Amino acid sequence: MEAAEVNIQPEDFDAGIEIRNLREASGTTGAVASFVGVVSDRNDGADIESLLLEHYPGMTEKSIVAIIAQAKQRWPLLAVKVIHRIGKLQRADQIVFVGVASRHRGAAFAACEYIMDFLKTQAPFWKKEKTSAGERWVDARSTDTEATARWK
Amino acid sequence: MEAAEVNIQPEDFDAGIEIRNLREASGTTGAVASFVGVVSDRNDGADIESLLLEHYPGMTEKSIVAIIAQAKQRWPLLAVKVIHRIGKLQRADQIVFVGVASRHRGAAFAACEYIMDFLKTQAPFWKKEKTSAGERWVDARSTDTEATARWK
Amino acid sequence: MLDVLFFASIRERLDSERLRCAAVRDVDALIESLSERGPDWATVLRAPNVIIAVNQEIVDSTHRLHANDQVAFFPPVTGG
Amino acid sequence: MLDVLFFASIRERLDSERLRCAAVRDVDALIESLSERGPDWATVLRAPNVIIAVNQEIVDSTHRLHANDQVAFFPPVTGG
Repeated sequence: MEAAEVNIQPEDFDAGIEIRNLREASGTTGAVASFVGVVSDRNDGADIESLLLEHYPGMTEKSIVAIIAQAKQRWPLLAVKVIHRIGKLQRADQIVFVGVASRHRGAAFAACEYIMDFLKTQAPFWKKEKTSAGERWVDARSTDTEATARWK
Repeated sequence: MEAAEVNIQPEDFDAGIEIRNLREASGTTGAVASFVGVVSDRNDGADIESLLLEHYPGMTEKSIVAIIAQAKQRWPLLAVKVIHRIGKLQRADQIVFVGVASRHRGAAFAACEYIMDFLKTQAPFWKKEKTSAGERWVDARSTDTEATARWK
Repeated sequence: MLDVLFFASIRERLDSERLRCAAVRDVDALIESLSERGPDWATVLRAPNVIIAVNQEIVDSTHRLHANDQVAFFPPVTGG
Repeated sequence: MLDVLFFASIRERLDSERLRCAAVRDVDALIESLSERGPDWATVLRAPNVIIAVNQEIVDSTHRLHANDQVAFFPPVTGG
């Protein structure tokens, strides 16, 4: 059975296993570019103790599948995997994995960054930070919106 | 003891362990972008059976260290790791790993691709392919030279 | 009936996660109807950065509604 | 003395991996001196895409040489 391209899960992941699966999913791939996002220790001047990740079940998966489909139209991709964690995460925990296999390294890099950029601005996840000063919803960043604009 | 930033080795590597080391090398990193290159099954119209990777010991390490130093001048990087295999490799074997940790995902992606682009055109490695038609030295690609030109 | 969902800061400010309400013409009419529930509702749902999704696709407030549509209101996303 | 290295296709065409030879003024003079070793040497070492490194830094053929320099000749690189 083919593994799903998108997993939304509370559990941690092993980037090494995901990269191996991407290499094997398509015979001999040439290139696998990947990205791992990690819970930062600081944001907007405050120390982060933990993070609560809320999402919109159903729409989350749907929006990431649509982003992957757009990436596949732009670049010749052999395999893609996206994992995003939800629920309570600690400082330094992994949050997100995006991996892309292609014959061409330029395509693998570009598609991996494209998927991350659109995931950041389109997939319905919301982070609530717990800092020493209390809890707060994380503000969306204009730099993330600008990051998607350059792909137009 | 701090691990070396550059390893030239006949042995295979585990991208998952390398990504974990990059995450841990700098406390909480925010972002780790990485690349794994794999021996292709075809090149210039011939099936590849295996690959022999020759290099210039000493200069190889020196040139990659210099490429990493250039990347660190351009982007705020927390940790970098490059592994390149040498000797005999089979189809679908891993050849190269480049991983970059940064607080900023844009910097991690850009520096990872920059290091790969310059490694391809500046680090003294040479591939000899064994195909059904015999052995041949791989020709340098003009697309790789063009890939470095855009960073000027 | 419509299935209406609220997420993140909007869910907290309205103290409501999900409700069902009678089908109306479009999202604007839904917001008008929801605004009767409390003084904050119009302010929160009309805030300029609120995102509206109908059946899990992003739309604007003039989007026409049909029976059994799922309508969601949420703030700008911050995943990844 | 100079330590002279040849890699990949150049090593194979010259059938030589490493040799020592007397110090000369610059890389051009070294190529001239090496060309006496066989009919192919000048052709191979003067090919337009040959890369020259002295003490593991890329240079051009006018680069001045000093005692104990390591000089390497190799084709365009194809790693990664």
